[in-house]
Amino acid sequence: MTRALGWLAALALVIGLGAAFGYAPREAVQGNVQRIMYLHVPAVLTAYLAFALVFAGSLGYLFTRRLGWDRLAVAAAEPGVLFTGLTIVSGSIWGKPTWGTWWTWDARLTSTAVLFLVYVGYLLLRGMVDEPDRRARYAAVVGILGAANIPIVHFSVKWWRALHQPSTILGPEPSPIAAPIALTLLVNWIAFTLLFLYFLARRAEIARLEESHAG
Amino acid sequence: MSAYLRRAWIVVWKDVLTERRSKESLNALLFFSVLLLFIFQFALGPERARVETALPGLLWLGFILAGVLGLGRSFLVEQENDCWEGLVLTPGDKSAIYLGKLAGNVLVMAVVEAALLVLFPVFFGLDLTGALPRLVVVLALGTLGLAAVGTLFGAITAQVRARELLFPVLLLPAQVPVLLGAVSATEIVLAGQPLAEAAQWLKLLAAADVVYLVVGLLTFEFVLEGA
Amino acid sequence: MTTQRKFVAGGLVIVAALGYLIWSGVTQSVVYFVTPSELLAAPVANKTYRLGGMVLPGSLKWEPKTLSLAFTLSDGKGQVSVRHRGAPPDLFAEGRGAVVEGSWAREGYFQASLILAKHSEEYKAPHDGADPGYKELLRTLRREPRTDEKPPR
Amino acid sequence: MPDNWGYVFAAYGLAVIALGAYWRRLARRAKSLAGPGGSE
Repeated sequence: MTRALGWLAALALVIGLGAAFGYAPREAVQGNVQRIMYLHVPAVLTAYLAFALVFAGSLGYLFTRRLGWDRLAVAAAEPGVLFTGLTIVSGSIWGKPTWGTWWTWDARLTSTAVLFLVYVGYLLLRGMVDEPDRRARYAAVVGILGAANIPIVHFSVKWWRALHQPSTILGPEPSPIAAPIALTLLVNWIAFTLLFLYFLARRAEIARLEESHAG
Repeated sequence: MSAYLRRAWIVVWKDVLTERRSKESLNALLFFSVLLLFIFQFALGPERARVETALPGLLWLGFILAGVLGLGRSFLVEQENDCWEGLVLTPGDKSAIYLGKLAGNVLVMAVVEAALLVLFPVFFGLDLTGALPRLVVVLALGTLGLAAVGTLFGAITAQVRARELLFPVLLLPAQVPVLLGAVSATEIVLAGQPLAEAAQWLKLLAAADVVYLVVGLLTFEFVLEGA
Repeated sequence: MTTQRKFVAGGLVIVAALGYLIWSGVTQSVVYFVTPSELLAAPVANKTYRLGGMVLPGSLKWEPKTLSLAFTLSDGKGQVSVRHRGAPPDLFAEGRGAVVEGSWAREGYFQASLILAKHSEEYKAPHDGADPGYKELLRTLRREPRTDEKPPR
Repeated sequence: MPDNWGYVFAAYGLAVIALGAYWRRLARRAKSLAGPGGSE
């Protein structure tokens, strides 16, 4: 089952990569460097999915006290941190040639960095506790606070980078994006999600084995 | 006074008594604050204008650093004095203990903050009296948020390895909103502007306080279970 | 009260607090940079600004030897001349949007410490790529609360 | 507009290395746990 998922993810990644370099057109303004987008955007979407699962696993554990929920949380948190790191690094590499800087304290960059740090802390905490039940309890508490904190972090950084000035608010509207580019993004998003699910299954299985060895 | 609040009060009272007898945390924290002032002075140099622009950040840097030391210790004391079992065995809702510990921590933080607010003007030649009443509002909201998370995480890290390292690593990223909000509001207040100018930041701090407090009250019982 | 009930009640309080925050954030109007005409209306010397506009065609002067860059930012109503030391980013060009961080010098120009090229959120295949007019450009720059555009999702 | 292929390959290269490293880490941990006389 997990093996099949792995092959499916690999296949999707190959197709995604092919689409990113073969099918998607050279972007009109940015040129080929825009192809980093097919890595950057799927990575961040996958990271959001991962952290939502950490939250679900944390809540589930506190309610039911079943270690299965805790395995879900840790199995999602590890790849979540990995994908967040990839998001930051790929975004940075994309930013240098286009905006002219590796890093800027922009609202979205900053809140992604904070997200990364919060869940690195979460994983560090897990590493410091050996008993599965105690580890699961502490991690769940930190996971719940981390999730509840995300909107607050978002608004604090958003306002922090704002200059106050009355201005007309322009309503949001869908951004124009060429169809082949959107399609390539979609394919890569699916591929990353499959890869994440594969990692999730493998990591959860490892957590299960560790518990059975310890107990 | 309901039984719940009485139990919270007992925890506060116990901590205040212990502290009054031993004076071990507060004295060291106050001394630490004085040391911080020295370090800030050395780092920034004698130029007045530089100190004034950096003041909101420096104040909160001082509070946060003192908080990392003070809040991290609050449950360690129980561990060292073998009182943990007693807390675990306390009947009734465990969140009362959280509330009591939180109140005690806010108290300690308030003392340290008061000390820094007296020392800062003396050492840096500033006048904060005009802004003080408005500053207290910002301080209260910011400190509550800091202490709410610090108390919860302090209880967790008191029972794990490498706690001195892990506590700030967990606390500081979670406190980014409080730090940003408090520093920005302090900046507005120290510039002599009315509180209404900082309304947005005060709202953010208040919302953060509510969220942290609720999460703390709800999840504390899971932290306090038998270690 | 059971744990479940407490969590539901607590969750509602949290959602209410966050909802209030979101609501108060929406009613607040914020911008992420000032435009040249806004800056010229009341410039404060040595105050840090973020200034956004279109690089006026024909105004860009770049001397690679001294690394000095000079150009004019415009929003159609006002024009501000900007100076900077250092190479411009690739996407930076005449007729494109840019946001600069820096301060207003007393001598009547804007000294930039950082230049950020802006790209709009449009991702175009080469054949339909007509350059957007600067009104369109300012609109895309201003609409999104991100100072330096991250790609859309 | 220059193409900046170097940046593109750097980004994808790093991603391949990071994802591959994590995959190998998982595989090794699973093996050490499942294998005969698996330690830990």
